[in-house]
Amino acid sequence: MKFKPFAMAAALATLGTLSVATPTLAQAQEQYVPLLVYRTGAYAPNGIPWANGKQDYMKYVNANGGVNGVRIAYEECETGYATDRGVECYERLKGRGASSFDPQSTGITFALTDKAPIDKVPLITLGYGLAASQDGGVFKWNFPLMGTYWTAADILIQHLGEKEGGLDKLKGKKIALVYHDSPFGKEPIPLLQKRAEMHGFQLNLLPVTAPGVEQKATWLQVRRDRPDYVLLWGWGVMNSTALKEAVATGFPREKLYGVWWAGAEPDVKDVGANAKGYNALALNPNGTGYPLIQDILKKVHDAGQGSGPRDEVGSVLYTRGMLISMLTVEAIRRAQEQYGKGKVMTPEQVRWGFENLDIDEARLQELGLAGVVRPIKTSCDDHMGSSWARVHQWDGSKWVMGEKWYEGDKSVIDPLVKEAADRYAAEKRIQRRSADDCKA
Amino acid sequence: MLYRENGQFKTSYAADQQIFPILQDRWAIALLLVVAFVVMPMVGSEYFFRAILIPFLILSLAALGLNILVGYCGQISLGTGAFMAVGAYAAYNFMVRIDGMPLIAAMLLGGLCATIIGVLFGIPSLRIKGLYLAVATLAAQFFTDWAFLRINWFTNYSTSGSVSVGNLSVFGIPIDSPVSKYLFCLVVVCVFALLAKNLVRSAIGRQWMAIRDMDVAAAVIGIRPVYAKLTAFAVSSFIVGVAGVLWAFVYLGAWEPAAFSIDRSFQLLFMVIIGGLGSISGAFLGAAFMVLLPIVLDQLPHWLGIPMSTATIAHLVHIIFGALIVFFLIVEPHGLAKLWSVGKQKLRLWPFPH
Amino acid sequence: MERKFGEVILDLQNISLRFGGVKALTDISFNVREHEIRAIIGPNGAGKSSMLNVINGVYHPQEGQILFRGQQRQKMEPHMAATQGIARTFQNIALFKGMSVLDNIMTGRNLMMNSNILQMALYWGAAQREEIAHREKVEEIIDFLEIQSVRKTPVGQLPYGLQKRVELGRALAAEPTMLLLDEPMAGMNVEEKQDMCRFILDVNDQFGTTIVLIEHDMGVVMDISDRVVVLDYGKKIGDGVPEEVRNNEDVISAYLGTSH
Amino acid sequence: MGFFLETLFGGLMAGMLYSLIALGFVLIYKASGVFNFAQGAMVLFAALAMARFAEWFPKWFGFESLLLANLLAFIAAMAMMVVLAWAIERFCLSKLVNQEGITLLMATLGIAYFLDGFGQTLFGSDIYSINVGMPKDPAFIMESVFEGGVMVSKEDLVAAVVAALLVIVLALFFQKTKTGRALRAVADDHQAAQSIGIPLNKIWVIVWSVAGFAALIAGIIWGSKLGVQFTLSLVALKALPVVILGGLTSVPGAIIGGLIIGVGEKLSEIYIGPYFGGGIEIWFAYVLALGFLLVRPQGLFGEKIIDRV
Amino acid sequence: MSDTSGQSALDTFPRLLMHHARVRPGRPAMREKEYGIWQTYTWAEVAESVRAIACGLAQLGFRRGDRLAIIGDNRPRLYCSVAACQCLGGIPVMLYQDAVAQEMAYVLQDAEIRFAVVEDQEQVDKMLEIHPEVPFLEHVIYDDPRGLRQYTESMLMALDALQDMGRAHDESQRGFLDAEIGKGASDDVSVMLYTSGTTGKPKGVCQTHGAFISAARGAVEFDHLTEKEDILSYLPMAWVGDHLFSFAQAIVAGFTINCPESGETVMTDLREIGPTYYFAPPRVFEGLLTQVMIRMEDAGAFKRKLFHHFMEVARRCGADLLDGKPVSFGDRVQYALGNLLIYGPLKNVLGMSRIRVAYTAGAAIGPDLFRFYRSIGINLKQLYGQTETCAYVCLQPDGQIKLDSVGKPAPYVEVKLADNGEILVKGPMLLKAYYKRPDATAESINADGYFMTGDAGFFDEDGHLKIIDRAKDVGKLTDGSMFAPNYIENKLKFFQHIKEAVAFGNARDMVTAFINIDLEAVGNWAERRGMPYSGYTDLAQLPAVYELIRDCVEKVNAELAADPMMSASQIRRFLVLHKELDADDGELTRTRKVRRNFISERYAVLIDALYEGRKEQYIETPVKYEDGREGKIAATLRIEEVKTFAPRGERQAA
Repeated sequence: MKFKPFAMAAALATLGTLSVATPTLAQAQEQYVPLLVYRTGAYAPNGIPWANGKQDYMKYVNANGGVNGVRIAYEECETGYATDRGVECYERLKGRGASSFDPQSTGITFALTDKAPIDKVPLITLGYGLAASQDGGVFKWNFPLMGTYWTAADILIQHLGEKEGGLDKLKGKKIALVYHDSPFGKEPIPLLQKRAEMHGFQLNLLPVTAPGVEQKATWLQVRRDRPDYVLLWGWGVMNSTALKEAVATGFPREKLYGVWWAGAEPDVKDVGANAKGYNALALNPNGTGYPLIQDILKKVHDAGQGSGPRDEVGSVLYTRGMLISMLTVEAIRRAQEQYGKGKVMTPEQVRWGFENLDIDEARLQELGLAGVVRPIKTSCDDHMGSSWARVHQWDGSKWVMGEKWYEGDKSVIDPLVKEAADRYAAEKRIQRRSADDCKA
Repeated sequence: MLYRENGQFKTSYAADQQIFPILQDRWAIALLLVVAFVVMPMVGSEYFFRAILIPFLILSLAALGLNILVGYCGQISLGTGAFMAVGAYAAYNFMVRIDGMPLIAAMLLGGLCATIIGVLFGIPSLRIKGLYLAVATLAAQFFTDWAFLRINWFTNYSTSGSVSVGNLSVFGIPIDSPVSKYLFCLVVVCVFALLAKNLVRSAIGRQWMAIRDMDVAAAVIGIRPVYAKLTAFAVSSFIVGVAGVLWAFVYLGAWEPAAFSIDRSFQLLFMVIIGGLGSISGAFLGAAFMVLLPIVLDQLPHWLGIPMSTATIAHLVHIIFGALIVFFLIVEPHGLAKLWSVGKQKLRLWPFPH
Repeated sequence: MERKFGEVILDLQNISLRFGGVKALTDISFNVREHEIRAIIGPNGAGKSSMLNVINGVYHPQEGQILFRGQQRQKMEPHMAATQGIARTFQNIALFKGMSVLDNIMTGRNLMMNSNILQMALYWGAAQREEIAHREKVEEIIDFLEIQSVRKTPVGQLPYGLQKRVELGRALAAEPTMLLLDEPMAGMNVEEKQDMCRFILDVNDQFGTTIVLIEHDMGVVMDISDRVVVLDYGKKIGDGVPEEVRNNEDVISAYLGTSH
Repeated sequence: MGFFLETLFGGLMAGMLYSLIALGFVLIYKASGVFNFAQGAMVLFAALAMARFAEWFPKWFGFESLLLANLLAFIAAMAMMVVLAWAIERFCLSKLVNQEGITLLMATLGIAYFLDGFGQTLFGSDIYSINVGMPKDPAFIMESVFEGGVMVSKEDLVAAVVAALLVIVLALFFQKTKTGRALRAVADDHQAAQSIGIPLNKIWVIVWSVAGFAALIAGIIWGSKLGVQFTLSLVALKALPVVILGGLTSVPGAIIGGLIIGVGEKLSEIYIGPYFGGGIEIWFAYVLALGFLLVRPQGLFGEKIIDRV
Repeated sequence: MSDTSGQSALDTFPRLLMHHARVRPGRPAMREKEYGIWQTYTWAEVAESVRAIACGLAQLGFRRGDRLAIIGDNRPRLYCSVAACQCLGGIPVMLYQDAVAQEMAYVLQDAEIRFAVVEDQEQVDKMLEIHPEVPFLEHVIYDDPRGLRQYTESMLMALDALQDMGRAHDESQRGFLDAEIGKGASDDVSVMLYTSGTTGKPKGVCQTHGAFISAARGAVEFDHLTEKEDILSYLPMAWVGDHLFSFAQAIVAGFTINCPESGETVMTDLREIGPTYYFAPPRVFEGLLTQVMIRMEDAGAFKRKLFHHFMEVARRCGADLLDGKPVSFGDRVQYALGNLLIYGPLKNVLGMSRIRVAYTAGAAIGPDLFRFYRSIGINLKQLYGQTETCAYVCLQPDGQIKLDSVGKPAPYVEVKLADNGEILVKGPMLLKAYYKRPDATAESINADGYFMTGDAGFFDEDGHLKIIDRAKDVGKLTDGSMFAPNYIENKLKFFQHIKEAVAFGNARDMVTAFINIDLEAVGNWAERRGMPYSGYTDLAQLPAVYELIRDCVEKVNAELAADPMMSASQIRRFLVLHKELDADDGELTRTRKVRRNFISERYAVLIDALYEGRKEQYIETPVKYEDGREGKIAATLRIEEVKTFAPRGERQAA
């Protein structure tokens, strides 16, 4: 009796050794795209629609015959938002010819940023990740498409300025930043400090310890300090808790502005009507009112292939996931244009595709995304491609999109990016890429 | 079964006190080392190094350190992650702030800083015992989590609070390829395992165990609880700190305090207990169990060709993992090392049952 | 055989010990001379174990003073008693049950080991030599107590009688000048008791160790001890050579009379 | 001054909420000597059951009453907790009797893993809500004394009252019922309890059920406050300093400890935090507990540990 | 004498010893497990120690021809004392260390002992106790001073002190000892060994250097022993077997003797040392096998199956492989596998992995037992010899092993049979004389110089000697057929459940027997069947146990029936004794031989009951407990009948 578990452990160990020694390879005519996701753990409510959106788009592409005939082979790997598990997933999947990785977590992104150049795998961090990685001259393999935390913070301040009737009106105002106490939450601080200096508003920093279930003290401070605006830089449960505390301390929701990671359905669903008036940045709209999403519903969900429940389609994070996959596929398509249509692209070729994306209005039209996002054009210097975003507001039951598109102010952001990128390059002893390298 | 001990008699205490007194064990260990140092680098895949062996080695080292505190000295600690973090961040600062700082020196200095913090947080153990102490050590965990986020000096004023290192080298040999990283970790782990084994079979090890088994009696025979407990904290934190350095520098490369969160502390405690309290080999077995099992469970449906959604697999991994832990604790509360030694004893007595 | 006793080595004067409101010892005075075997007897709850705990610093009496080798004791921790050469065994065996017999006894030599932690970690040179030197001493004790066959057995697996022997071995390993034995023969069969008596006498004889022991078995006490102190309800009711005590009326009524 | 009072009240009520979870720890430790790290997972599991049943029952049985849905869901969730208690006793604890504290602790961590996976498999891992009609908006008191009054969260107030009620109920249960007295007997002396004919395994099932009940109440309150999702299991970490501060074996200790920790951490965060850059409350709670323990190693109301030799 | 260096003539033990000290000074001569490790003494160190003891003894007044009593467990310094005594031309007399004081008194008186080297306090106490009866005793030298500090008797001296004295003496009188060694001659008595003797008082057998050296040399050549052998010395030093193997052969061949730490650790020590050369009486092998079987009973079903399967394989081909006979390839493979899985580990656990040659002697060994060891690859052989012949008469040559013979006459030995079947031997290894018993000497050596062994036997067709019984024990039933009690008893004792047996039948009309069950084996057997019992006496009288024993007896009867000479000796009735036969009660000799006459007197009631056909019999027996107290065991013993078989050769005989 006593001997059995021993034998079993030995068997398990053997099994483990054997299996990892024979990694499976992607099949020849398939473009392999690994999908790092988290469907469990503290951030699962946000992770699930995100993951479903990513997967559904891949299914959609395959339903349409793939990218010039090359089918997408995708594989999910559960990270649970934990860095070490994310690294394990990355190591496991990268060997199979992974086109790119979307880590879905700032921590994993940081850990992978050093590894990606060695392994030559592009990392795409749509709307998150390292703000400085916008600078493709230093961060050859990182693609913070469509925005970084700095563009987000910049746009928020622009919006507040507009609300007040001009950025100069912000002078003397108090703006509090309630942030997730992690690199994710801390990234916008330099930009906000710069803006505070420029416009003369006072910036109060209120960290919230992860995961953010206990914010009473934070909101008591908000109540005491009575800031004019509160910027909410949270993720997961922190957002709904913040909203609930705002309700409980009577802070007007209208003056509460979330980053685009604090502006999805799971953040407000549980608060419901009490969150009415809460604003958040929107990288993308929600809803199903445009051709692409209708097509996905038709070709994927109606075919019984939906990754998640049908009513989730079109939610904020679902759409974001879908866009990430869309951009990945577009990068592959772009690479095929360069290196040969109908062929399977190597990760390096895909990277070239990411660096030379040019999704103009016409292409958006083709994709069925007209009016959903703005055109995206990346280059060697600019790995972001676009920094346009809008602000949407919760009306108690759904998100209502604001009209105005904002763009991150390059004059404010770029020097910061340059400085940070240079510093990173110096630390890592990386040479800035030459013009030739950019062309190659 | 494999043992042939006849004629292996000891004619000196030095021979009697060696770590592996049985010839066959020495052969087995030599074989293991050959596999680890020679065969593995030749056949291992990159994934195997980076995702399995390196974390396994580093976590083994941390578990080894923790085992000294918990398994040998009987002081339960839930703050291991904190000491790893101290080691990692201290070494980072030595590397960034002192030009030309060698990696090994930074690693040892990191361990030293962890020692200091470890001893500091070990002081309450002189008064607080058992589970109370366990919970109290969480203070270290949360405090360091906070300190490395909040005090920018520690992170060299990095905007995000995330730090990274690169271009590691030892004696001019770059530590960048998976194999070199693996070998570096392996060497460090082997050296520390040997040192730790030496400590626990020396006077200090006996003092720790005496304190663990019966502290009053230990005091009566002249063991100073203060000294014994604090040295245990010191040695343990040193090793854990070094493991932290490796985890941050070699495994992650870039990290934030969350890499050393309370989950890490629990994970390590699990390794120690599943592996076997008060056993050096237990740390390795426990680490192997905790590192491999989730990966194996996660991959099992894939290998077996059972289609299953990512979420279902993740949940099943939790369920099976939890159940296995309880199962192992029931079957052998003294851990895998005990199972191992029972197995070994059986082999020695084979074909007899006892 | 004529025994030679030395000077008074331990002098307890007017010791009183309380736990909260409970008086464990009241105004007890007696002394122990070098090389003698001094027994403390008394019914259950008489305060015998407390007395030993006072002697080696586990308990701190509220009143009275203790002179050890003529020096008055200040604040005392148990490990200090050990440094002064006082070793002891416990009524309920207090061995380190996770360790082997050898290691248990080795802990007894802890005070004499001077290697530093780095030397021990390297286990090279001085540390190893020291380890071996002490191992030799410990082996002598193992030989003395005739427990060779269980040398490497974890103590938890030993029968009770052997555990008691190992505990005695651990105390002896410290080469104490004074040995406190708390019911060394409790729970033993006749043969084991005889062995233990032999060991105690041998220790006293061979190493000249002063022995203070608590024992229930009156026969044993009268046989082996030189002088006997009798306690009852925390008070001293008799003191003297075995014959005197045997004939002391208080003792007879308080202790012998009530025992079976 | 008004703000100080607000902070104080906030702290007191947060403390009550911690106590709610701490109670579960204490109950189990008292009766079975197990430091139950699965308490957090139990809270999550109970809350998930409650939230999902309340969502499902109206759909399954076709009724609309929220009250009925909540009531049925409560009963169903409680039943699940009893089954769970039975299963834990049957498959885990009964096989681990006489093991060391740390082994038991690890076993409960195993149970926690299991429950995390099991709960999410059964009930999903999205965010769910429990709507038991807790008031969400703030109330203002003493408006005559301070300008703007002193704000009190109504939700917290309700929660605190419920927590207080729970303590009273448990106290009555322990004092007045036969089972309760048996539980106390077990707590005092396992062997003695067995010798007077109380089957230990039955006692354990009851204790774990009662702890499950406490977890369910805590889950409902915390769940309606935070939303029901995975993070709920992490609130247990907030209860740990409470438990050791109050003493592992004392029910009143859990309450008093909760209040001290709640008040201590809120005051520290607001009045000391800014000097350190904020975010100190989590470790401050532990340091506070640690400080208390240095004075009284067995916690405020814990049983004194005497070294016997 | 000037040529005392004696390199040319290695004809006495001291010369051999000094020779080894010169040619292989650094090789281990003795090891002793002490203080947890195997303390090793090289030949040089041993020689030095011997010199010191010898000189010390000389200093104390030990003279040429004096007898030195040596009493104790197998300790290196006691072996040294033997050699030291021989250096001085003295005669070492080893005594059984577990003998009670009174038993020792006889030998000390008989040998007129003046000097005794004893092991420890226990033996010292015995010496002091009997001192008044042995007036010659002047000096008692003890090896282990433990507990002796307070002893003030002037006759006591520590061996350490003696050696110190000796060293000083050796220092000051260089050449003294060498001269003494030089005086020794091959024909000098080198040792006196007391035969325990089944009847009468023990006799001192005087053996010369020449006798033991030739016996040892013969064996060394016969089995190609080298200086690399290791042997475990754990048998009583007073026994001729130990003296031959641990002393004489070791000194002749120069190999290493290993002394166990204590009686309790023999098995562990055996495992550690793993001797290459091994000698033990059959009961030791039997005990080991019993243990093996009992421990295997507790093993899981799979392991048991594996064990029995491979034991079957071994039985089939193991012995043949060992003897180098042809074996089929399939069996070879199976045996190799078995060696890996069962025999190898088994030998390891028994401490027999390294054995090249093992001998057993002293009593007949059961064929099953013998076959078992040989089949698992241990080269176990039998030898035949007696104290009077330096335990050296016949040896089984490698590859010519017969289960029931004792082999061929050893080198230098001449064996012939007397008319009555008694075995007569002649050779250099014969005794010089019985000490102070010329009568006995004359009785035992006939006019042709043959020693009369007293054993009856015959040669088989291959020239192997077969032993039947003691010649004098061979009696006749009333119908005139031969009755060889030992032969029958041995057959009975081959069953693991039977520890001792005593057969009666001389001058009676039928054969009956007393049986002693083996407490360990039968106890285990009973426990597995869930039969409760409170002790030996209780267990012995269980009806189920009688069943078990009757079964064994019947099997013996069947075997006896097959042999025309023995078929009449089938056992008709038997009983199981209520107590174990014990040397302390005088029922067995110290070498555990049955004292037939003593037993028939002591248990006369039972014998009568057996022959009177009673169903049961009450008996009370006085016993001595280990602590010296005396008591009585009383019981009513059942007597049972046994089935007998028709003799196979009846028709021809008729």
